[in-house]
Amino acid sequence: MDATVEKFTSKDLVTDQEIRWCPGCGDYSIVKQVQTVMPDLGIPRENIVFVSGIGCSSRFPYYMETYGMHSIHGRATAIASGLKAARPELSVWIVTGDGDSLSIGGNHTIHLLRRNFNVNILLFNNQIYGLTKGQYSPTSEEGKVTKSTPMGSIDHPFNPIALCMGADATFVARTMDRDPKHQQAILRRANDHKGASFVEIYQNCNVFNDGAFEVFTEKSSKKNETLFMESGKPLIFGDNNDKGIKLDGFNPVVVDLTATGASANDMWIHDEHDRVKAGILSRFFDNPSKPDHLPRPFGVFYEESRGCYEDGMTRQIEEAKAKKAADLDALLRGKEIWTIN
Amino acid sequence: MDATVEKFTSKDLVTDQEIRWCPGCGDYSIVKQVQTVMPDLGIPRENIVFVSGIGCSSRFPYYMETYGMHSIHGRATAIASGLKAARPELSVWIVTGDGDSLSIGGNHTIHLLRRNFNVNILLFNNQIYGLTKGQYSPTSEEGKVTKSTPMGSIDHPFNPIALCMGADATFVARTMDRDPKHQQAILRRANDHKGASFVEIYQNCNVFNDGAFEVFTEKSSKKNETLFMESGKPLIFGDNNDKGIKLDGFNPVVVDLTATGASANDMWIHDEHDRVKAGILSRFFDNPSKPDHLPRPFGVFYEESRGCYEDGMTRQIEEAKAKKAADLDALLRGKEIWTIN
Amino acid sequence: MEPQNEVLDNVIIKFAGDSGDGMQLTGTQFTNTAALFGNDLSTFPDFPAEIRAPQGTIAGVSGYQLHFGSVEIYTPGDFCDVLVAMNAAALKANQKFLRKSGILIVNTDGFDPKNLRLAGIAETDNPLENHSLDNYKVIRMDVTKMTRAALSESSLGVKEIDRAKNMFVLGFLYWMYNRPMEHTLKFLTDKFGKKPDILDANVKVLKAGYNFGETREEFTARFTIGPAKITPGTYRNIMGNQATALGLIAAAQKSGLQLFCGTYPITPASDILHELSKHKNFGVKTFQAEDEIAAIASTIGASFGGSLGVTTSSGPGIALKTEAMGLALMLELPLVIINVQRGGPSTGLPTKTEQSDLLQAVYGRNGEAPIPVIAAATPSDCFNMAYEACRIALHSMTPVILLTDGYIANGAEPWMFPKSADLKPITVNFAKEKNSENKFLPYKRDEHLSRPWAIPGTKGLEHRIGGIEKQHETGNINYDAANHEFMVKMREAKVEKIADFIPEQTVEVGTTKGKLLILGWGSTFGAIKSATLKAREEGYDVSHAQLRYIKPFPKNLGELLYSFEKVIIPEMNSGQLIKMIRDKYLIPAEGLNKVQGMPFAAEEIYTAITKALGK
Amino acid sequence: MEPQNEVLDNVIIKFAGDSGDGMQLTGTQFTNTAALFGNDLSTFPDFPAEIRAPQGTIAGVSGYQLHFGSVEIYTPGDFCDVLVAMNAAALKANQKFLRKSGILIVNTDGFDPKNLRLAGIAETDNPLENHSLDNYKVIRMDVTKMTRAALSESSLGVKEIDRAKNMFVLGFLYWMYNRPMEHTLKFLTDKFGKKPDILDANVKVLKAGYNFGETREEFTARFTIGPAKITPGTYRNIMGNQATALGLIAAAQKSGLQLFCGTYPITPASDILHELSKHKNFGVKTFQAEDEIAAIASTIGASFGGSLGVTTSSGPGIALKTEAMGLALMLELPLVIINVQRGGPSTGLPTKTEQSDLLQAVYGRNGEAPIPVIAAATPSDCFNMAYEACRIALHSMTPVILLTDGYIANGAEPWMFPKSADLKPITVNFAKEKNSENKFLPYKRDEHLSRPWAIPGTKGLEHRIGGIEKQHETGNINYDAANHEFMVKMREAKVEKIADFIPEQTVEVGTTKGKLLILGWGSTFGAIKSATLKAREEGYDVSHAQLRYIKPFPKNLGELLYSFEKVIIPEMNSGQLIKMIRDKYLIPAEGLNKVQGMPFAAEEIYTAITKALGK
Ligand SMILES: Cc1ncc(C[n+]2csc(CCOP(=O)(O)OP(=O)(O)O)c2C)c(N)n1
Ligand SMILES: Cc1ncc(C[n+]2csc(CCOP(=O)(O)OP(=O)(O)O)c2C)c(N)n1
Ligand code: SF4
Ligand code: SF4
Ligand SMILES: [Mg+2]
Ligand SMILES: [Mg+2]
Repeated sequence: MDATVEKFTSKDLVTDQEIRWCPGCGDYSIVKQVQTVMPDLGIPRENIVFVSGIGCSSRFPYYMETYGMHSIHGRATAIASGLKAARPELSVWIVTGDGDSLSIGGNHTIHLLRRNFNVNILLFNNQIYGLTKGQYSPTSEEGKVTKSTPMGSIDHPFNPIALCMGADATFVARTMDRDPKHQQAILRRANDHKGASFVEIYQNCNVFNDGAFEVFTEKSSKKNETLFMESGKPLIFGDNNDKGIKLDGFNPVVVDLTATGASANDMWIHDEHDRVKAGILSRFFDNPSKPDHLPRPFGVFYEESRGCYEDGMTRQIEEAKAKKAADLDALLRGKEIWTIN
Repeated sequence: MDATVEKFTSKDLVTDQEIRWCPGCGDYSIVKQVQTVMPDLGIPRENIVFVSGIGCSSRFPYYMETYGMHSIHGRATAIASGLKAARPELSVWIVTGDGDSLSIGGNHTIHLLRRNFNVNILLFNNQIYGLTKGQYSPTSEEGKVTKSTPMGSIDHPFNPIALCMGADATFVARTMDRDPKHQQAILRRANDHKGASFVEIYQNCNVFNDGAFEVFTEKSSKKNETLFMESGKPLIFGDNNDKGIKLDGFNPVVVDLTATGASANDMWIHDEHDRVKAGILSRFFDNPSKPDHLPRPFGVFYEESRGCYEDGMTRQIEEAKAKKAADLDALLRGKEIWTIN
Repeated sequence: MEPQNEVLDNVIIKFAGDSGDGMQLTGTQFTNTAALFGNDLSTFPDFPAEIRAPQGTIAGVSGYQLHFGSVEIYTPGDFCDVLVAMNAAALKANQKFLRKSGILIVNTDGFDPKNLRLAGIAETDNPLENHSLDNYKVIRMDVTKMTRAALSESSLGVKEIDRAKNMFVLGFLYWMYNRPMEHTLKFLTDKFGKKPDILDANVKVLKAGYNFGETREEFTARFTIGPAKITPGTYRNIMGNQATALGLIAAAQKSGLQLFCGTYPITPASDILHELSKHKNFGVKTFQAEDEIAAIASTIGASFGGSLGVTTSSGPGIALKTEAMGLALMLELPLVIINVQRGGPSTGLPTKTEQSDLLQAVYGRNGEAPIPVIAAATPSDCFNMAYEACRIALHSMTPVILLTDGYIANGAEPWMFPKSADLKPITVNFAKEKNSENKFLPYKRDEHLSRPWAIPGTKGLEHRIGGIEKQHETGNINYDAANHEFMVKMREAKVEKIADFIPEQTVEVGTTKGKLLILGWGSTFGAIKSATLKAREEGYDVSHAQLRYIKPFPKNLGELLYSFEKVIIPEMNSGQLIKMIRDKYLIPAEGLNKVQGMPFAAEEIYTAITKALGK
Repeated sequence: MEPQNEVLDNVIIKFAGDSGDGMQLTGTQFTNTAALFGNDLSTFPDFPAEIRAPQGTIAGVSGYQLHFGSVEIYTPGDFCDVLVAMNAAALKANQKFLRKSGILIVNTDGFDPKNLRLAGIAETDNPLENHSLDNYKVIRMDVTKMTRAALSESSLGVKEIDRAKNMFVLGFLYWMYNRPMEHTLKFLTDKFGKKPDILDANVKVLKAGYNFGETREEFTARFTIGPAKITPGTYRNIMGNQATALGLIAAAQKSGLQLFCGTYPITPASDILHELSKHKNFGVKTFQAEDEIAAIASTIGASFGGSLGVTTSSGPGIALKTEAMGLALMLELPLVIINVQRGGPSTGLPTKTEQSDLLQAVYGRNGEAPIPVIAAATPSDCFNMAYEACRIALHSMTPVILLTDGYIANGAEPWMFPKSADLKPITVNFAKEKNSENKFLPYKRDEHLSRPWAIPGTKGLEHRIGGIEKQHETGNINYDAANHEFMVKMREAKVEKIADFIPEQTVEVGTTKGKLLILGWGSTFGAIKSATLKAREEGYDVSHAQLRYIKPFPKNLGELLYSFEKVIIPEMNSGQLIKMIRDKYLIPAEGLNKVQGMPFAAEEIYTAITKALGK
């Protein structure tokens, strides 16, 4: 942390704009955690920019006393790409919804990931279109009854983590609105990662899709339904940390540690740098109502270090400058001239 | 094959339009193979529709004496989705380029795949923008020098197979312009698959990106650089089929069968239905100039059976019809009426 | 003392409360009851921009305005006679719409310190106490208290009990306007039949509200509004977006085509999708695409396949569709594009109304890209114009743009719905055979300059179409200079020819020549009609014509315009139709413009008339 | 016999051959040689639509037209004096452009049975034999044979030898027009220095061509065209797209900003990207985005970050950008949007020119969305107008649309390039400090109604902007009716105010009042100027004004228009500027329209003038 950076507090990040989300909306927790984490990151406040698209979630920038843009539907990722390319020294955060980033904005999202701009994407996944009052989204589960699908949706939903892995993302993580500590930890990790960080945040829309993530967030079920991945640690979950995950070939299986007497250390040890295993974890995606389903993983699925687009751009410009001075008159003159008297 | 379907020959598929590709272009072979395979599929010619976007490849429909649409850049997948939804009985083929389907049209492609319309996507991947005369594409290798990247591109390219796997495609395959037999086999498989079939075809653009796939297509290197996957068979390649692939944990390694005396049957047996293994195979993607690189796989990476979007749509309509007659007057009248005398 | 019973011609009531207060439901119930009674009426809901802005704040205020009467009603009205304010914010936001001496019904409970603070009112400035309401007839009631009292024996929790508050107000208004409660009782039974506690609570509170009026002597006036002398017939109530959806389904049924709607949600157009998706029994296919481009692209695919293709959106979404609209126009496939206009530019004012996408509709594409443009004038007219859009599209093998806007899309009015048998016929003849010596020419035109529609699956008519310039008749790619100019002119001529089978322009109010013509288009209809009727009654020589067909203009429009000394064009934009009129007819038409996200008040137009004609 | 040496004012040569024949190179070489000699000139390449259509076919013909002279030259010319036809298809496609009695140079080898067949000519109809060319002066040469003969000792293969064919023709023309070969010899050395075989072959064939003229007695005429009496100064040759790129770089340098160009390839705009990407030494950042939406979106991001943001495209791509253009306008960020127009609608005629996106530029957005629109008139004017676009964008914090088209984008002309010091200054003052008692108001305006540009990284000026309607000064989201109208008017007023600092409209040819004004815009410049000059010389009372600033119009435009009895507006579309003029000034301007994917011939405009003014 740069000692010369002027300190600021979470309160300094609160704007004079009244928050306009529905009471009880999961978005409140996220703005809170972001405001909590931000002052510790050592980034000058004036270098922080939040860019969003359109959606409930995309109102976010108005609540952050930093630079911000509330843009148009689906384009936050593309706008942020240009901003980062132009100004690599800025800390760029993208706030987007499941519709914004995976429906209309899906293409920009995957292209940003492959290019690996050093920005952070916070995808507020509420599995619904909130702002337009409740149509299903590309992450809504099949069969979902909404305003636009009175007989249930027939779309197979995206698995956002798997999609991002397929797009060669270099940092892929999942957290949830209801777990402030975990959220904060993941936000820090996303910031620390040099490259595009994709963070899916399960967010409850209590008006149009209440309880979508209840089994993962409610005390009564959380421990049995979630798997908190930590690098170098075994994949353990359950009420008393009494269950573990093991691989049987390529098949993950749940091991009852108490019943089998197996040790936690015999379980699958999480390795954030293993793409294949991250792929398998990304497929822990069954509907929790399915019997024998696997727990839903939270934490960092995958991290990889790869050159960032904006650095490549800067490097080429420096090389070009080193080779040839920027002489405007020479440019205007060109190679061949003639004079008329 | 339905005996009542009127037979037609490859020649019947040739239109009166002169082909306008550059002499030597890989596209010629593809149109040829498609025309060769088509008559055997048992589809009435009038039920076949080719939809394309814009690009050299997208001129394809003009050369097929079937129904066809040469649409706009990037939208063939979306147009085909609507056509298939409206007319499930048609055999819909999408012809697209790497720019058309993965740059501007990337989003429609992944959404089509997740929705799993029963259509066939033929992606002519020449790793370049042909029609606009040679800019790099999202599949061009990093560092590529083109008209728009005189100092080399700085984009990390998509791995199309991996991207499609991430988008939950149900059929993913790769073939090449220079191997007519293999191309024909894969085209048949794509047609047979009920669901969205994604076929990447390596296609040489001899004007703007000549030789991009030379190592895979030229006799001298082909055998050592390519891996032809066949379901239930071991992964074997090399000049004399003398090399095999084995998994060391999750790591694929090349085994010299002659040197080690290992049997082909000890090698990795290809299973098209194993998503994890398909994921690993999709990552056989190193630059062939890299030492110790793996061979590039061709054939079917993955196939899965999953309900098709159009079928869900039809089902709901039938259910709705069964429940309630389509009485237009009742609809216009609505629930509550009153009469003014 | 029996309260005095006043007979009125018409009344405007505005229900205003927090978005959680159920004002939309209250308004709709009152509306339906009035409609069933035979009143003419017009309504306009006024949603907050946020889903649920913080309770109690100005941003969270939800309103519903109803204008009903025993006379013909054309607009939801400029100023209301009765304002129901459930809390301080609702009063603050709406007081300016209450006419002098109007009746103000306030829920006193909504003016406690907390509510005042949320509404940004100093406690010392409580309007209930500072005499600022002295010009109104104020009726105070502590709705919360009375609702809870009515349900003192209910097993429901406080939260649920409080949710019935709106029924109290509704009951009271039923009493005040001498209305039966049957309709609402039936509605409640249908809605809460499976939750007897809640049903019971709502019914109790509704009756409590009614009885509150009945028993309290302080209320000295009740009002009667007789049934309207509107055209005899059978009516229903209809909202604009719903009418649009029905128009589309009707056109599909009449033409025997499958209706396909590829769309992407956007305010205020989403309700068309919602409505259509309820009618799968008509074979309607709705496809919620990944974006607006895919929405129109999928629809083009469906049209190519022989469906009646429709795509719906609003301004920003329409912008995204413009490239594909050009394709549809080149393909010469039937396609209906519906723009439910909202406040712009960019995201603009998503929940507010505006007419500012007209020039985008007419000119907003690359190249010479003529597409017919039509517009609906009222909520029920959305049915007619949606039907017309389909008819034109199918008749001339062309995309057609239908413009409506947030005002009529969300507004409602009684509708003398047609019988299906009375709808104009739409005949579609798919090409079945080759149309030239053993060849099929996909761009060979008929007398309307329309090309044949040969759909995949038709043996022997295999052909290819695309977005590149094509040769006359064969449709083959063609770069020839003369052919291009020929085809550009042909496409324009085809659209102009539509003027041959659309109605000529009529005058809505007044005469076909005179001093002043008010020329409107789209949803300004009601305000202009009310204003011109009033002005004519007062002797002003003013007439009113409302354009529904904008590209091409009706054939006689020029003649009509030239028959007036002066033409004023009111628009909810900075002047768009006027540009087309001035360009085409070279007349010095004047604009009357309002760009406030709100419809015109009839009064504003009336003022412009009197100003223009002097006095 | 020494051939006769004729002195000419000007000559138009068209080189036409198969796309593999190197006609573009031949043309460019001749052009540069003429330019270095001091001729005025204008060129126009005419590419086939396909990358490489089948050899020998009409579709595969590639042409390059050059007009050069000792007089001022404004267009590439209507009809050519000399046509070089390398094969039958080239002749068939271009014969109509060769003037009566013109010189036709044919490569007889290109008229063999195969070539005739590919060109769709019956063998019995060989134009070299059927006397259809009797009206021309035909020069026959078997170029292939002579090229091979010249290289009989070369070690190169036949294929490579044949590739030098174009040098033979070039050499011959150098002889015919008394031109030195130095420039081309130097060019060849630079290009093939590393491949001595190929260099040697090209040089040999070039000289062989020259000598062919020199030694063969049958050629009885040589021509001399003296240097032009054009404005003294130092010139270079420049193509339109290149000039656009240089204009942008110059503006970035003069304003001290980083140039950021987010774009997506599309014909005929891609060359701007290609050119810009060569100049990374100027800190230019080019970003080839995934599509046009990302292209403009990334550019908006860069502008927000303080760069000079530019996005380039053509019709279909511009259509895709319209939604984001609305955002840029609401954000009030500087942004330059360049549309190199091509034939429309939809994919249209990608390689052909047209001016049919003007109304899209002016009106093609949702909502009231005013954006300044300017247009370049000639290849070198692209530099000026690109610079102007940047200047306006930065001055008024607004997106600006610059229209050019395929004709001037690919065309070239001599350019008296400016000194950087002579360019109009562009000063950018990023906001550094709060602008209101301890607050930063991002929408507080200066005297130009322009808002402050406070870029991320500036301490204390943190703020949020977006596409929803915003409150005056604070920029906070605001749904208030009066504020919306105020802001709509403010945005319009800001654009109108640009008329204060752009030049007034001048007359290019003629006087400021009179009988007839030809009002052009954009690339019709040369044809109109040539035609009006000619007509005036003949005594017609006609003047010419060329609009470069279209939104807003120059302040004095109305006055100028009213000073003429008649106004004719030539456009390469069906009439677009004319709609704006008639609407705004209510004058019965008449259109002269050509929609053939080709520029006007001066002759066509001249005819319109004489027709309008009688004789
Ligand atoms: C171009 C465009 N299309 C559609 C819309 C309407 N729209 C606004 S937000 C939204 C989706 C919101 O869903 P999501 O992105 O998941 O955000 P949430 O509201 O759930 O946070 C849509 C369809 C728009 N504003 N612009
Ligand atoms: C909206 C739009 N943007 C850009 C273009 C220009 N364009 C045409 S084809 C193409 C890319 C071609 O590349 P690819 O899809 O790989 O096809 P290929 O020509 O290589 O077969 C581009 C950028 C266009 N026609 N329309
Ligand atoms: S609609 Fe849902 S996502 Fe939007 S603010 Fe309300 S609770 Fe949150
Ligand atoms: S440019 Fe390349 S892809 Fe296009 S036709 Fe020519 S060789 Fe084929
Ligand atoms: Mg959402
Ligand atoms: Mg390609």
